[in-house]
Amino acid sequence: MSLEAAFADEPAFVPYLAAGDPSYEASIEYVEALARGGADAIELGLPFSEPIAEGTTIQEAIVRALDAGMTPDRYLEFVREVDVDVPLVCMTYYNLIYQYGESDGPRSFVEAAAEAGIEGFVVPDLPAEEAGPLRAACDEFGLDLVFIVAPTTEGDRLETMKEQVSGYVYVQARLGTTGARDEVSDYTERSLARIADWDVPKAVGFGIKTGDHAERIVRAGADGIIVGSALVDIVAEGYENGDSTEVVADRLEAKARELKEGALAGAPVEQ
Amino acid sequence: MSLEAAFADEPAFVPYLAAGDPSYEASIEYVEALARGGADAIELGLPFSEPIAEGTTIQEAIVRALDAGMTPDRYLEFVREVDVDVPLVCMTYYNLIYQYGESDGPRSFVEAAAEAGIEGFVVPDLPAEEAGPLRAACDEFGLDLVFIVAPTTEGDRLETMKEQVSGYVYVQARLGTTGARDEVSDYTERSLARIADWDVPKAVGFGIKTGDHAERIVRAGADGIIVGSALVDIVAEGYENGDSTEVVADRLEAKARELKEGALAGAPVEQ
Amino acid sequence: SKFGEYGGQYVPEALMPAIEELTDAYERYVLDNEDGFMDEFRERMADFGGRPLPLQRADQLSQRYDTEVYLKREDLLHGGAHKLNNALGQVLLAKYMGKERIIAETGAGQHGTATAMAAAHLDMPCEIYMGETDIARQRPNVFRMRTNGAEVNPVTTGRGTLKEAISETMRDWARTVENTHYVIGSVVGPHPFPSMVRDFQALISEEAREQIQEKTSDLPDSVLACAGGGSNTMGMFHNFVEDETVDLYAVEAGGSSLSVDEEEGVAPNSASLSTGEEGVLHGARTKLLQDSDGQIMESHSVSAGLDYAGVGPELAHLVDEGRVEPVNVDDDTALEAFHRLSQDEGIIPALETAHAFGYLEEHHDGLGETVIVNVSGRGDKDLETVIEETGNRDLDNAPDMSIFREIGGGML
Amino acid sequence: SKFGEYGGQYVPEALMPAIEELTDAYERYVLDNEDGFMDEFRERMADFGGRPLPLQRADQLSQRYDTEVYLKREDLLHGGAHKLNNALGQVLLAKYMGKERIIAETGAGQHGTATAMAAAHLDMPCEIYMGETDIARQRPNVFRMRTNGAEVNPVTTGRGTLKEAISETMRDWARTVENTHYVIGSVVGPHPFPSMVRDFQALISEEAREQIQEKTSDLPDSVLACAGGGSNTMGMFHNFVEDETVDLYAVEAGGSSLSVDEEEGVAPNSASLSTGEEGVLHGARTKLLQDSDGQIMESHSVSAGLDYAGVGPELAHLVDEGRVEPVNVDDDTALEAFHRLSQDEGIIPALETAHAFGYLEEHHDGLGETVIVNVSGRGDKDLETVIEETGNRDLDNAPDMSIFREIGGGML
Repeated sequence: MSLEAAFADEPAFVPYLAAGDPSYEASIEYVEALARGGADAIELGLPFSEPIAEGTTIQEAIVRALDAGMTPDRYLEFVREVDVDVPLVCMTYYNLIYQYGESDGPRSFVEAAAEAGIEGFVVPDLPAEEAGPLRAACDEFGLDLVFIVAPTTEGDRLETMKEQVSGYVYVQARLGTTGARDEVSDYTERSLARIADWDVPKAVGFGIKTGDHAERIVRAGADGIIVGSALVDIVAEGYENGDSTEVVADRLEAKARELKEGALAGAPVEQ
Repeated sequence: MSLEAAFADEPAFVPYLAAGDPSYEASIEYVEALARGGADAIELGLPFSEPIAEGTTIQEAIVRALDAGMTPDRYLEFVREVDVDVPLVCMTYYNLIYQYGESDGPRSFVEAAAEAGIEGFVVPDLPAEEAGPLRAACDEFGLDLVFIVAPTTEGDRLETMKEQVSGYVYVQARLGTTGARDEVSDYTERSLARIADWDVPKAVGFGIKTGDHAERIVRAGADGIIVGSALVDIVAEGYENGDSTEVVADRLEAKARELKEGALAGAPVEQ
Repeated sequence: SKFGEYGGQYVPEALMPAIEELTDAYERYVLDNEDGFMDEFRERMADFGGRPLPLQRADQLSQRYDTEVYLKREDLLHGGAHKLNNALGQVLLAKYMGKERIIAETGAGQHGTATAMAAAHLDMPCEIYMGETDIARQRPNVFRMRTNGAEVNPVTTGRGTLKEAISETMRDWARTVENTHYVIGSVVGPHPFPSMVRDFQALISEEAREQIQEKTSDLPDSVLACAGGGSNTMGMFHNFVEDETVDLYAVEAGGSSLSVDEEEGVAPNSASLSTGEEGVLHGARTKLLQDSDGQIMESHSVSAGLDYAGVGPELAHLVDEGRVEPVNVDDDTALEAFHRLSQDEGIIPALETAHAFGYLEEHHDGLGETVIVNVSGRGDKDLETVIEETGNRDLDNAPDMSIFREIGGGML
Repeated sequence: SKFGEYGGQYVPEALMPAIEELTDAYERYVLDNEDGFMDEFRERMADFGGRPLPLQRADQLSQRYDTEVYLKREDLLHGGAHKLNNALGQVLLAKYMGKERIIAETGAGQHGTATAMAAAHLDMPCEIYMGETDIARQRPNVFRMRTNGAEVNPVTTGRGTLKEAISETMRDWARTVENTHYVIGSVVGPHPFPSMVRDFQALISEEAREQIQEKTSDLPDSVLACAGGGSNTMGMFHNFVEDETVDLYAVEAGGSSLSVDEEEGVAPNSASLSTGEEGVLHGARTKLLQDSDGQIMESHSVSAGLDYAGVGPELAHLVDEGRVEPVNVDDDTALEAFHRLSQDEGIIPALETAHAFGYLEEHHDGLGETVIVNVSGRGDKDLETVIEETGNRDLDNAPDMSIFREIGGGML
């Protein structure tokens, strides 16, 4: 299933987890639980040692995954092994994509990711201006390249991104790095208005913790919601408390269901 | 007895102790023991808080005396009380002389010292160039002012001192501050030669520890010997070991006798 | 915004507008001296910073090496290192841009103290992020920052060192970008930082180039500067880059070894120009210490200030072009050089700086008749480290400190 | 050799020839510039020391006091204080005199570090006497001296502080006077030291007088400098003494109280100009803290560098003449001023220096429109003391250091 298709019928729920957090095996279970809970696509983080765009929650997830031995090759193995029927998006930093394999640039990794079953990329330290080589590689192997639109993104930069984006656009609902907050920002509507004419689905992220948040975001016009920290928190808590993989997986599935139902509740009544 | 008279008949032995070291009472006994041992005159130190011209041995004696409550007034009382029939020379620093009493300058202290029975002064931080006011006060009250001639003293400065000195001249046998050394310096003869035409007795000090030293100094032409550190060492050792005042006084008397006998042994055979 | 293939702007989208705003401000104020910005910058660097700083002939070293050795005395800059050139420049620029708040990260604490000083001088609220481990290691610098009125925010994530502090500062900036300027401490990060920091630091070589010609009527044969992130390096090289007869040596920290431990992810050196591979870190493409996957290695040097896995992209480019020679010396050589400069010239250098003098000792024969070495900072801050590290080694010229350890309490 | 009734040469006879030799050398080399001595001195103070140093307008303080406040930035001199002006001058003079060895005493350690630096620079063997108690209190300075290659001789007599170190240095000099020069650290001691040290330090006011006229086309109304022994004070005042419209304020350490405890022999201040009586100490007649017998009192100040019972004889004379106004501020005021300058101007001053700013805070109304304050040194050395002393008091502007005490180990 293509990324865009994941948003086709109803408001999409796109969860994020760092692959390999807190272990390869548990992480497989957790990703599968999210799919069972209603995920329409999954952003699967490939951990990088210097995650400058993340909040502390996800930063710590990345540290756990790295400490547990996650590498780009293991990640691809993970992608091949995980049993879900929704599209997987690789979220990582550019240096890992850039260094992989023999190629000078991102081509080797894109090729390998495509072979493993990745449908697209989100690269938070790669603005549209620097994205040419990755865009070209994605085109070559039929993958999408998702960009993040921030509340501060304006003018010409919106145009540049609009030209390059595919799959969906990640709408950053408020300023700041990733992290769950109680308040759903007022930025959402304004952000969506600025990209109303884009012909890709608009997924809104940053700060969504509950079904209620999800509902309000969708009601404000989003085609989908992206949730990371609220889910990573469940993984972290389970890890710290020594809960079994099954228990944590159940919690993730339940949370996923809550968020997906919230998103559905916010959907406009069909005409 | 005048200071000069102390040197008249035979080589003089001039010991030094800090008044009040380690206590007022013990110190009285010690000074009297020196007189019994053969002292011809005694340099009695009035302790000053910043004794820049002393070696560590005498510096520590001064600290002990100050800690035990010695002051200029107590010093004068000491001078009145001590029972010796040899002249006492006050050895101190200029600031104590300068500050004493109501006068602007040294006059008050010189007057009080004369009344108490002091016969002269040695002031190691008062070179001849600055000595005018003290010289005048000593003249007024009939006291002597002893100067120190160092190995480095030369030329015009010798003249200035020759004009002002009275009682005796303190010949510093070698460079350095006070302190007992094993070697008797070669400087002695040369130092004495430079002041051969002075009409005051020449007493040599610095580094004399034994009767043998004393003998060699006198043989080299000295009219007397000045001994400080070797005696202060006895006081310090007795203090540290908790020896009784009597025992320490006996040791001082014995050491004084050794030094006096040494000085006599060095005297030229009478013609 | 590129130096050959290096440089660029690899930052989160939320920061791009700030980066663009800064680029615009850089071009207007720094490059075009709009509103007399550069005039005010130079004036403040003179009156507050103490510029110009001397180019001093090192009498003893000149004799030792039979070479005319000149010292560019950045150690005399207010704060004790070249860092203020950049910190004051950026805080002043933030003021011109109408920003109301300054943030910065610091590892060894030198950039933090310089930024705190500059912010106090210009009456700007200032917060410094610093890892908890670094806070414990660099307490005097923490107290200096606090004394200058800066907030110091302890970063407790991860190992509590520079990398976590950088992430935390980025996070702050991503939240507060509209009223806050992030003062990056070296010629690293996204454009325009590498160019802008270089331009502020270029006062060093602007002065030195003029001074050496006054003193010798000629250009030097070689110019040496230590290189971590590379801000003193680029500051010292910039005005000599066009002088093709002048050889430029970037002296990196060779640490204990140039080899790496991929398993542990540790490089026991900070020689990214000498041994690093091209990659993307902290906003720029440059040479990095990384493993074959592209994960960043933990670097190491006896000098905390050189201890960084990246390097300025312009330096990486100048190395590729053959214009700058990347060299390095190990910890022992740097420590010996520290003692040599202290004893022979009466200048206690920063441990960073000591690396440049270590190279001079080892290779003075190949440097020509006249050499300038940038004394990038003073070493008061490093005394404790030096005493400890010297005690663990067998160096020829280390002073004996043993009796002073016995008198009184702790190390310092 | 006198300043009115003050000054003179109250030294042991054995030292008089050395004092005469030094007087001769002072007259020839310093006063008459024989063999270009003063030219070399000035050149080395420029290249090695970093002179001239800025006269900086203090923007925040000027606004605070509605007064034009200018700072003479001696804190930027190599070594971090005005001390090098004198130390380098004397070590260079010793070299011209053919001496082969330098000795000095140090209490807080500032003069010792400056002398060790100067001796290293000029390749002269150097020994510093320092009381054991001071060694334990001022360890970083001990390590700096050793790092510069100086021997540091611990003095164990008495309380192991400055006075014992002075006596011990005198003893050394009395033994070694023929080949050794004793570098006295302030405008104290026998002639020619007070005049000679003043002349070396007078670079401060020579520059400041020219700079203030460049900046304001006028002379200042007031000049402030802290006063312990008085070397920065005389250096800052000297070239203004003839300018009768310029008021000169010597700001002493008021400590915790101006009263004295005769019983204990302790003055809880170091205000010898304000409260001392005429007497003779360390070779000169001057104003002293002494009891009614003439015994020297133990002085006290939160600033170790001001903690001295005497003062330069020329200052005593200028006070008697009415040319210099002796004033003082207490420990609390000095500490508050320390924090104020650090926070408002981005300059961490020495605690000595902070006293001058304390007076400015309390009395700015009476100082006229333009004031110069001598920033005699930087305060890195005082951070530990300031944190401790600040923690014991209730000061309005003290930064909170509590969380940083919890992170990591000891105080600094």
